[in-house]
Amino acid sequence: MARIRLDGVGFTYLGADAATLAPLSMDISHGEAFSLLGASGAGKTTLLNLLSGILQPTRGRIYFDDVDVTGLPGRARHLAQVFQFPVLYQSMTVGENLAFPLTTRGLNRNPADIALRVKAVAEELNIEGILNRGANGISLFEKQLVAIGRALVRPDVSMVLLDEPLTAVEPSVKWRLRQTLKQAQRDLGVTMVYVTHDQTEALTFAERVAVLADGEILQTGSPEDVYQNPTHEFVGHFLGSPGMNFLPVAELPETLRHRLKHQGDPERLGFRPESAKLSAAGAFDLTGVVSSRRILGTQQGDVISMYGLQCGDHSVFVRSSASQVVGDPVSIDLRHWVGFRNGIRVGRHGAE
Amino acid sequence: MSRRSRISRWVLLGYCVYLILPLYWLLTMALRSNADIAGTFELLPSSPTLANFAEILTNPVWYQGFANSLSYVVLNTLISVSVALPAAYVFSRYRFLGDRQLFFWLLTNRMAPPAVFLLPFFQLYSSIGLFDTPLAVALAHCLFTVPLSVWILEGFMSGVPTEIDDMARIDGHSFWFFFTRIFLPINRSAIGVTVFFCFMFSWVELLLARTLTGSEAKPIVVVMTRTVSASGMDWGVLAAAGVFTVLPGILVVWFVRQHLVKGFVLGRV
Amino acid sequence: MLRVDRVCLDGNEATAFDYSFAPGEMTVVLGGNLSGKTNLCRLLAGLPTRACGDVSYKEQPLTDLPPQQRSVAVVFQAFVNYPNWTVAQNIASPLIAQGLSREVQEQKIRSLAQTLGIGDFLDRNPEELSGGQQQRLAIARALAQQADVLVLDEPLVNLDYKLREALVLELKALLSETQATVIYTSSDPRDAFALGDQVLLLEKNRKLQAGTPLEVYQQPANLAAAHLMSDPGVNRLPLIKGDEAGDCRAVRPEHVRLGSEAAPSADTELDFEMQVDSVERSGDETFVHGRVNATERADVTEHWVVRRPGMHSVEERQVMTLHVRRDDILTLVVD
Amino acid sequence: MAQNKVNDNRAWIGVLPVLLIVAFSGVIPLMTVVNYSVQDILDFNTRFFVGLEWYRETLADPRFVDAFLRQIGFSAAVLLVEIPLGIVIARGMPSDGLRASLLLVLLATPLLIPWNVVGTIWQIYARPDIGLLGVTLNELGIAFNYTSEPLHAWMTLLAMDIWHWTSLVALLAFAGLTSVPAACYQAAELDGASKWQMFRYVELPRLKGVLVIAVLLRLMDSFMIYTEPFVLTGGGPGNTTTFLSQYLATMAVGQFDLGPAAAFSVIYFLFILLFSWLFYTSVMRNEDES
Repeated sequence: MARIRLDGVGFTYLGADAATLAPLSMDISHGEAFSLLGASGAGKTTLLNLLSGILQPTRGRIYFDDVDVTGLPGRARHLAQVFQFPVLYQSMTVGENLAFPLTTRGLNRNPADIALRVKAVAEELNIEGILNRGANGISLFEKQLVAIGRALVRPDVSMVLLDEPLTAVEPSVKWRLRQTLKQAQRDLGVTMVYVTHDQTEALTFAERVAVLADGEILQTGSPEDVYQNPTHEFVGHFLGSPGMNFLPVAELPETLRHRLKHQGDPERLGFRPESAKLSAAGAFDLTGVVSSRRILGTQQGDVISMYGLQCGDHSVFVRSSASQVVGDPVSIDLRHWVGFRNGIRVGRHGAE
Repeated sequence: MSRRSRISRWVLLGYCVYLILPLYWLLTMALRSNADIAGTFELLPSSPTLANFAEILTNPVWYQGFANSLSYVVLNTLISVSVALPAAYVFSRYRFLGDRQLFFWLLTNRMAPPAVFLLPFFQLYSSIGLFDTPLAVALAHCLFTVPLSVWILEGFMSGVPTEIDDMARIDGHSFWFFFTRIFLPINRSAIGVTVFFCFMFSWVELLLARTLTGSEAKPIVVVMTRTVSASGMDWGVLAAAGVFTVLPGILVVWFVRQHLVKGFVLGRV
Repeated sequence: MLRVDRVCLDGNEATAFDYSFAPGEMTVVLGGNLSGKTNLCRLLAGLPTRACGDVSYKEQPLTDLPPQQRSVAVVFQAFVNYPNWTVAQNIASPLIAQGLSREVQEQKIRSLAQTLGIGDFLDRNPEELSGGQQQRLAIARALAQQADVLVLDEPLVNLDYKLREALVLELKALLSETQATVIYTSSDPRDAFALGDQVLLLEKNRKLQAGTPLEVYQQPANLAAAHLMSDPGVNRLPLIKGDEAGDCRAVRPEHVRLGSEAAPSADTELDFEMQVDSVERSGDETFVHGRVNATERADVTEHWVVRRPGMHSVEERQVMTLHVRRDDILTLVVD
Repeated sequence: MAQNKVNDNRAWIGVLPVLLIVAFSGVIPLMTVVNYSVQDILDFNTRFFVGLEWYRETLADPRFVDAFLRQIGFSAAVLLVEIPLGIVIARGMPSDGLRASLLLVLLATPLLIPWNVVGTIWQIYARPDIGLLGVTLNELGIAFNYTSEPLHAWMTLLAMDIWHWTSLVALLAFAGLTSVPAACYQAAELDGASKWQMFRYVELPRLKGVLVIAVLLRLMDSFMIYTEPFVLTGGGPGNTTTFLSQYLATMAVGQFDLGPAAAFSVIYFLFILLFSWLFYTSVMRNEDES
């Protein structure tokens, strides 16, 4: 399993004026579960193709365990990839599909080794029951498991790239495939890069998440860090449903503004719907008026709602078990917030 | 796309040369007078003349032949496509009693050897007084081009989601408005490919065209075979006529080239 | 008032049901795959479908009318637009069918395109637009028809995660202004809460239950109805003395509290032991998957999912205590 | 054809025009042929029912059997060369750009040349006295003359058919290859598959459907070939290159004995029916599979 290092790697399509991928440096350590999160069009696929060798970077170098692989084609980088839709050799059985990567590259392994290896991977992904079924006659869920198996069967695989692998799987069983994949990654200690636009998949799978937007990596950090302490307003907005609220400091009440002066003197304040406490008008200095109410369900017997509030001419969302009606004046106490100045984090307060 | 291995690239190049040589030779023959051809063997025509081409364009036997050929090809294509459109729409949208059997029966007609129909066509068309007219040849060719058109159009049409038909109904459009203003324009590339395949069959066919025409509607293909059997073959003129018959094909192919490949697969020819 | 009588969504009498859609309000039809949602939409619109039954609007029967003569507009799950027409022509399509004058059409197209944020794409054709914009176009066309009934068949399911969230809010504002009776089908209970004045639960072409989102959430008629209103579905509890055989007891994933959370177990709560299998985190919520063994028989284990707001770091492969409030436990009929 | 389609027998209205045209130009003539094949027709109003006599006679006719065997030999040779050659050519074809369009036009051109003109082109090209091929071969010391040597006639016929129809196979195979998703190539590449394995396991399974169509099309079209041999060799030298269609044409139009010609036509048609049934079931099965 390799350590992946990107040194100022950038890419611009021929004739395109803006860079598809701005030069970036990134480190994925040996055997790490890493995920790449970004909306469609953020440049995820370009970065994926640079790692897999389909595209050559227009700037910067790529190192696998300190070996410069920038010029090498995919096949020479000993990596494997799992695609959005299961890619199998239709004319082979499941077992043959799993064994195939071991029979190529002139590695004349003896059949016993191959069978052993295939059995081990099949057990890890609990698909040993369908080994001699035709690759065409199994469910979509099983097909993707076989594709993952094929990526893991080679002992010398440097890294496994996963390109939104759950797209074709029905929603109800997605969590089971995620669990199997995470288990296999931990047991086999394979370096894995999981590319997706879905935050649940990114935050669940990875020890470290890189958030990508407009061809730039805005932040790389642990799931808690990236969610609780976003370094960019975009990261705060992109993660969470609904995303982080933002209020300009200038419109906040004097008392709050004074305190913020020496907490990084932010220009805008970001806080999550669940990090604000809603109560009757006057209780706290930040005030607003209820503009919408959406019930989420009940918690400990009380009805939980997502309130839309109008603070000046800005709208924010606050999650609360209070029962208010549209038009009620309310006040908000911020238990946890992050301060931003032109989009970059300058301060934060309160630990969740 | 496919890994274009070296060998296949060389074979492709070789085949292109193999394709071009006879056509090149046809052209050189067309540029040389008959006496010149009989005289010396030349790789490159030393004294090329356009006499043969002029002969084709002036001699009524020749250009009348072309006119006749084009008339029945156009007639056939019009009939085939206009008849095949409703049928293909119905095959792609509805399941009805005997639809698969009908589709198979149509296919067998496409595959029927023309020679089998020489005899009956000859009698059929003379009995209804259509012998020696372009319509006779056009209708005879319909036996082969209509099934082909239905097959290709159905292939393309089943690629258009049925929700579009539903949407038009919900918007309040009549079937006719939907069919002419929405459905046909969406399938215009399919119609283009179908015209190519109809043209391809009707323009090249000789047997039926010869049997069903006398002197009046004699197509170019027949005119060419007639001169072959005459004494003292005039190779130059024949080659020039040959060049003229190749040109329409190239034109048609150029117009439908993007959709051609798609047509082959969907058309399943 | 839009009514359906003796409707059988898969064509067989056994599943027939009646339902009247609250006029001028939005009804969310909630059901999983193959529950008959799409067949219901096609029946209301008059499109060919296996479903049968009588449809009437303000006591006028629509059953035998073709779609052209019903004032019903539809937005399909796939983004269906006429590829050979421009965005403007697509929106104008129902107006053309209604024979409105050019000026009226122009004016309506512009205002609808503006409200749906596709104002500056009017002369493009649909394929050039993004998925979200193509669906906005389909919605604009449906609104242009100004029909009495507006049907949206899982319109956002093919969209990107963040886009779906934004469009649900937009749709809520947009659809609350129209007087039309709106029917919105979905398989996600969040849509029921976000959009539904009323909720109709469907499963295998049968009507399970109907009512306001909160009613159906708090008093599910049976196990299937309970499952539909939670994503992931409810956790089953082992039976205790005094329950009839047919009953079953269950608790919603969001009503189970993790032992690791501050408050100790109160006497109003029951405790359970869970063997944690895996933990899923989406940032604002954490899902803990595991196996809970029934107190009576040690060998019978139920697969449970615990859904907690916020980020919780839970170690996998550990045993964890869970607390459930007695009044959160649902006693359900299993039919 | 497999789609969420609606059951509605009123759909027959759409199919009626096709039915009329094809029935008029197909069924009626076919019925007359079958009718003639079971009668002995002296003149228009004196005819006797002779049952299957003409069939027995045709099947026993040595010239029919010879023509039939020649036809099988020709079709087999055509398939053996054109199918593999077509695939190799398809694998060499670029997928887009101007070069691809020009190549497409060049490859499609022979398919659009009237069949007799193909015969004429090869006649001019292969004649020992004025043909480029003929003269070159003779220069090389081979006494090449397709008008007198049966073997040379056969070789030229085969060369002509390859020239005329291989691009159909190539275009079909090319269409099949374009349906292979890029991800399949990438996956095989990363698995370290060799060139042969790449063809065998990635391309061939997807080509299967299209190749069945190519094989059956070439088989049927070569089985009913008439014009090109008629123009090039006229069935000669002697009748070494007289194929089924030509034999039938001479019988039907030339000697005007209707009965045997009709019987011959029906036998010929039954063969084609068999091949097209194979074609139809394979395409439908292939479609339901995908």
